[in-house]
Amino acid sequence: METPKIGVYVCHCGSNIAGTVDVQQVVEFAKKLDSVVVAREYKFMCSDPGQNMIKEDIKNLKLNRVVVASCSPLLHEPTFRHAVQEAGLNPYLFEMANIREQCSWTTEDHEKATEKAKALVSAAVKRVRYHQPLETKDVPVNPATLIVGGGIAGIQAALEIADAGHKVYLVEKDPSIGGHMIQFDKTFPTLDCSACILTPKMTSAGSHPNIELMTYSEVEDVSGFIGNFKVRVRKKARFVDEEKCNGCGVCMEKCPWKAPSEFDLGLGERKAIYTPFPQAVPNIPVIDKEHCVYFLRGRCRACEKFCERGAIDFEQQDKIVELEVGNIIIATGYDPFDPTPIVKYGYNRYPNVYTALEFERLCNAAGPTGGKIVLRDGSEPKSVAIIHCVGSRDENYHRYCSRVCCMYALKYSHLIKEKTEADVYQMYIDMRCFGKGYEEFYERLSKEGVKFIRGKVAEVTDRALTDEEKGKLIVCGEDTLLGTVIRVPVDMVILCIALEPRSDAKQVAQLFRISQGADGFFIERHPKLDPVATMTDGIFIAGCCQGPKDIPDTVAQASAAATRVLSLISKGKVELEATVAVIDEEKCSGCRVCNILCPYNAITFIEDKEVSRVNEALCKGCGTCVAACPSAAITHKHFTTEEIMAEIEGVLV
Amino acid sequence: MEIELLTPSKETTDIILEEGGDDLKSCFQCGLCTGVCPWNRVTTFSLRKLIHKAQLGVVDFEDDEVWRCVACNACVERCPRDVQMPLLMRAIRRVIMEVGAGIVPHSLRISEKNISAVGNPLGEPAEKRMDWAKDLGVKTFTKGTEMLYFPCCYQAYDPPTRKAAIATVNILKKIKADFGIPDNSVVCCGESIRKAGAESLYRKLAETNIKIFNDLGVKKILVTSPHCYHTFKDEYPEFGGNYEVIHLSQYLDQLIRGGKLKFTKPLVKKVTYHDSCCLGRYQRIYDEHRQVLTSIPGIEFEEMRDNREYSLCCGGCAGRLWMETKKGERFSELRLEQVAEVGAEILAVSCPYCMANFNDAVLTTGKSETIEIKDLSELVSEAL
Amino acid sequence: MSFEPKIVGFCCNWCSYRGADLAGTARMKCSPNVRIIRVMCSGRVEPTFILKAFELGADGVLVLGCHPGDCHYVEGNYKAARRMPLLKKMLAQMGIEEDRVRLDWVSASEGDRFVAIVDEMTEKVRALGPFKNNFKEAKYG
Amino acid sequence: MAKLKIALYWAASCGGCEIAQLQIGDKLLKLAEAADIVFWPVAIDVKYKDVEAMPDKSIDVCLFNGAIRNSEQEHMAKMLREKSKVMIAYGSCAYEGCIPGLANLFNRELIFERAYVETPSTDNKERVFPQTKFKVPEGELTIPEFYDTVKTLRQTVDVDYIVPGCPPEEKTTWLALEALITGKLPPKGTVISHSVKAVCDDCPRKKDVKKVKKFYRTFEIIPAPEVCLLEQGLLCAGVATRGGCGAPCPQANMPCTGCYGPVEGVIDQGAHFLSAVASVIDSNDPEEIQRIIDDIRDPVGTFYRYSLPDSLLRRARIR
Repeated sequence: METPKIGVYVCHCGSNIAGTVDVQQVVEFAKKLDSVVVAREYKFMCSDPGQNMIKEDIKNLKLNRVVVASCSPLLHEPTFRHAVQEAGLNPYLFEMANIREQCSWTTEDHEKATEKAKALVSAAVKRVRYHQPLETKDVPVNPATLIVGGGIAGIQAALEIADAGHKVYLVEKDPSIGGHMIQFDKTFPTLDCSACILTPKMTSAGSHPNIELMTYSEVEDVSGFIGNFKVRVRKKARFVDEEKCNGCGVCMEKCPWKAPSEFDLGLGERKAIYTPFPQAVPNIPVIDKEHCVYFLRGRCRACEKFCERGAIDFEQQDKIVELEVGNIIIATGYDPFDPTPIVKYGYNRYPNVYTALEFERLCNAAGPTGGKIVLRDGSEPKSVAIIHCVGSRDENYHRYCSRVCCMYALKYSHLIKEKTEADVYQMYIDMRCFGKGYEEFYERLSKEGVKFIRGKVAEVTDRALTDEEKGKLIVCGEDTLLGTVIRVPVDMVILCIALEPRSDAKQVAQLFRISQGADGFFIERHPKLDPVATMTDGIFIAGCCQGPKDIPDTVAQASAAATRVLSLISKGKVELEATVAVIDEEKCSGCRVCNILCPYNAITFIEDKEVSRVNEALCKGCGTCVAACPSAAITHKHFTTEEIMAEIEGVLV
Repeated sequence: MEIELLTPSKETTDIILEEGGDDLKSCFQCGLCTGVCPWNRVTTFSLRKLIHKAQLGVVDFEDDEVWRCVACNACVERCPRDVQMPLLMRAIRRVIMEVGAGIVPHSLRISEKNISAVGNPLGEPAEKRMDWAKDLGVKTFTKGTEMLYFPCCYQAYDPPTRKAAIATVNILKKIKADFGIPDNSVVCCGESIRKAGAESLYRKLAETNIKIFNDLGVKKILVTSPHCYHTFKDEYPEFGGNYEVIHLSQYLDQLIRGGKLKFTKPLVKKVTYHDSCCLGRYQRIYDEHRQVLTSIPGIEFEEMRDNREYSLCCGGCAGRLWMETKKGERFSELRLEQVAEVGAEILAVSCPYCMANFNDAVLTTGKSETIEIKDLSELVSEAL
Repeated sequence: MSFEPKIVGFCCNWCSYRGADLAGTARMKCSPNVRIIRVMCSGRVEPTFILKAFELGADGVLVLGCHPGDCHYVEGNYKAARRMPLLKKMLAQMGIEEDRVRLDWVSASEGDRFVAIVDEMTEKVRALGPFKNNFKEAKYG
Repeated sequence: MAKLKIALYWAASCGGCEIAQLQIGDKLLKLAEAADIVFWPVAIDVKYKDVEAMPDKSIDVCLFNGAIRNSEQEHMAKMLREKSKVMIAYGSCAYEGCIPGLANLFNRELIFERAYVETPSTDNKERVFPQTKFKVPEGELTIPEFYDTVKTLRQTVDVDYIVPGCPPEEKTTWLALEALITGKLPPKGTVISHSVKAVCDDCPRKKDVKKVKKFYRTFEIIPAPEVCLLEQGLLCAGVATRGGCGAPCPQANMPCTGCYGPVEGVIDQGAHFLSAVASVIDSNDPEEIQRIIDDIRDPVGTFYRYSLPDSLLRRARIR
């Protein structure tokens, strides 16, 4: 190690530090510390003259280590690193002592504050001796992108990237892309038809030369790191040859076997060979083994007989496809909350209690009732209650607000008013109409004569107290604006169910090494400043998998994710963290204690050498493995054991 | 505790809607109206809750609270959803007055009967309506007269209020205006009784007056009551009465600016002005009075705490003038405190209801020695 | 003068260090006895560091990480949560009082919590008195 | 070439090191060829005064085994250091304190109480304890002073090399002797062993990722023969112990107990072993973690079986 020549700079920060800490004393103290060549004070070290002071000293006094005692490193470490670098020193040969936030600002006693400042300076000086120059590394970025989830988020992101001229693999677990949005009838607040605005995008995605659609497929394994992921995808057997099928639909027509339609949430039926809906992309059916009589009893094959192209293939097997991509966008969406556990709301008990998604299908002209809003008995409801926050804003189910319910509930009132004579009651806790045009929509709906009752519904019951209530569903609760218990007899109840994380969100999180919040949604890198990236570089999230959101927000986030990917593709390389862990293979005994500790799968065991190795591209530099290594064979760059030990010694002066 | 159970009634809501309460649909229950309502300076009255009950059709028509609203429009001024509360209240009251639900306060019922029977709420004989002008040498309006001066019922019958009508005539004569007054066949303009819910009576009144005016070929009407002003200008056209309506304050302002009115006697007094709701928030006529008052030599003019669009109602609109208001709950008394606050000797008004209310209030609050209530017309007339 | 304990504090870069910074930014006052060493994650804190601190004369050691479930590195704090109880069990056998070592969680927004923990820890350690290395003060030999 | 002069001494130890030294078998002949033993209390009759009489640095090598637990041992360590050119801490006791070092969980008072009063076979109602000086008619008798704290040789005198093990394996002993005989000495301070890596490197068992739900004591399970013992819940110290021994214990189905001391560069063997063990606990639930830890009955004895006096804390605080 070269002889350390350390410069120490103590900042007054106006009176922020100097008002409490005796800066002069700290400087005198620093001068006496081992290897300190110069110690100075200045009013504002972060100012240009302050930085120049450091630069001059580096040049004139040949300093090779620098310590600045000022504010939190989270604030100005980059500033001073940059200054040091400009003077020709490696930026990592710098250390900061936080004598403002963690000293002058929290301490009243001047003497104690000064003592603490000295201790922190001494720690920084002792530590910086051990600092090593570090270099960041570049790795190339594979320009192909994997997008998981073929809802509006996935489609949007795929189109943006594909339009920019880059390859996209769009993986969707269902037989068609479209996601939840294609199930919706109208979209708020503009009331345009959901399918009308989405199908053109679906078609573009389906026919785009740069998009490889992989429907009825699921990601099974992900390895590698930003710029260089390897992904294994299972293409489930459709029993229909995608190359041969021309989507004529004869097979579906001729299939004699029916099953409840998943797309219509069981309100309608589909065939055993089916596409989930007529505008499916790709327009290639799948055979549902659970309901196909050939698979169940070995007889039928009607579809095969009628298929002129010979596209039916009962022998088809799942296929494993290996992909190599540089970036991944996860857009796996949400699950609708099942309100059955809220027994008091009567879902699955009273036939005319519907979930919001069911109502979407009920409203839709292509839905099971041809768009007629009717009760189970086919009659038109005379009154409808829409219950908000079912499973949302409720400690018993989900604490968060699902964000879209108020608006779709308003939309429903409009649709009901448009299509029936029914009275509509909105039973809400708060009306949250924050988006562009949303408040206006709310006002418009108010004017349409929708009745708003503020209060969380306690119960939906069929137990009538008066003749008027007989044969009705009575929605009971407090009208908090009146301070009175209210009973509203209605014919139909719609439950505005929460949007919740996909049931397999945990597996997806593990697969892609991203994290879930307490609510189960995937966590973004920063809730405000980085809402698209995840803690795993090269993996982005968009849409409801990150948290409940509406279509415009989803599209915006998807475009943002696409842009982030495109910027990485266009840069062509990624810079890796310098403060990573490295394993000394000369010391590693191959015990494999560290292997499972890495949340990023950055540690691999090299079988033939019987040692573990850190993939620097994957390592985020947390140091957990370092602390666990019983052989001290792992070094955490910039947070080495020596450095921290020196710091401990320093703070204990 | 017994829990009150309510069930929304579509029918009741529909009636209120039919009666013109359409605005209630827009209300999103923010409660701002309750916050600004002058009633809450003197008691508790949740206008917001009343609207919500109307939304759900669970209004208690027998409760006094449906009669509270004075239609001062203070809430409308600030309502984020632009709900016209007075229209809503009017609709609710119509359901009571016209459909027969609930109870009409006795005093209101009397005024209604008076108007219906003799054409004025005071119950004075119709044939004496124009007695106030007997000795003034004013001509009765005939075809071809330029302008009809229409004094309000109070200005016709109530002696202290009548002074305004007399002063007005003096001014008009001074400038040699071509004007006439109606004969005894005219009736109350109906503005307040309409707001109190008596829609059919109002229509009868309007039709009567319109027929007379139209027969006489009236084109321009000068009024000294903001209520007449409001209904002639904004409501009569619906029934075929289309006139140029001008309030005395506007008229005077025009005269002064046109140099047609010259003051000769200085009036060394400290004066403040009370904006009536009907002229202020309803018509946004604020500056004219102030210009007239400040152009009178000697007057030291001072604004009260609540002025212009934030003016505090005297408590007399929408039929409240006829109903009993408990002492301690009268806005006029609060308003006088504001007058005292600025140390004004004269409270200028330009509305007969305000005049009547404040004349009462100076007596009940013992301020008759220190505060004088004068109509704008009186002050101008004195200074000529 | 009363005994002023020296406490070494390890804070993770993402939550607790920011919580400590926030305490300062909000000008909350707290005991100056805890001197903070920044690590990237509470999972980086080796038991050796804690022992070393005692060897060098610390009277207490405080380790602060992100709240469970909130770790910036997914679950580094859980690793700390596994090591600390075992270390404490060992330290108990070595006659070291439980209150001299503490693992706790402070989020970036919990400046007040940071102050409360630091103050409480300082007072507890103050009550215990100085930690002396018994090797040096052994009576015989 | 002149023959090497070798001294061998035992301090607080069990005698196992002497056996280990003899166990080099036929290599003893080679040793005899190359060296003369000038002092070896266990085998040859040389008195302390004879050693005292030797000129300083007249002994080429001293192989010192045993920890320093009393004044006599300290005295001898210092004297031998003066007389010897090369001082070797031979075996775990001299190196890190070893089993005698676990006495650092107590002090003299507690140990005497236990040894001379509490033990079931002792009848000492009068509470008679050893005294360093005792007058008898014949004069004053002295015995060495028993210390509160066991120290390692390095904590007592300057040590040139270390031969680890409890006792050192034959091949390790020979590695050191061969270096001495041939004069090819490593840098001062070297721990002489065939490996700088941990025992796992020597251990033939199959290693996989580690997730442990329950820890066992050796008598509680019969471990699968080919799988890493730690993965099976046995507290095998191999991960944290210097190799070179050839991993005989794991190969005999017994977990390593750590006698070769820390891996090169490790400051505190016990702390590293502890951290590794805690890290592989397969739970994030505080209560479950505590339950799993409850199975580790004696953390100090487990993690510091051989190294307590050489650890960062060195000894327990006695309250």
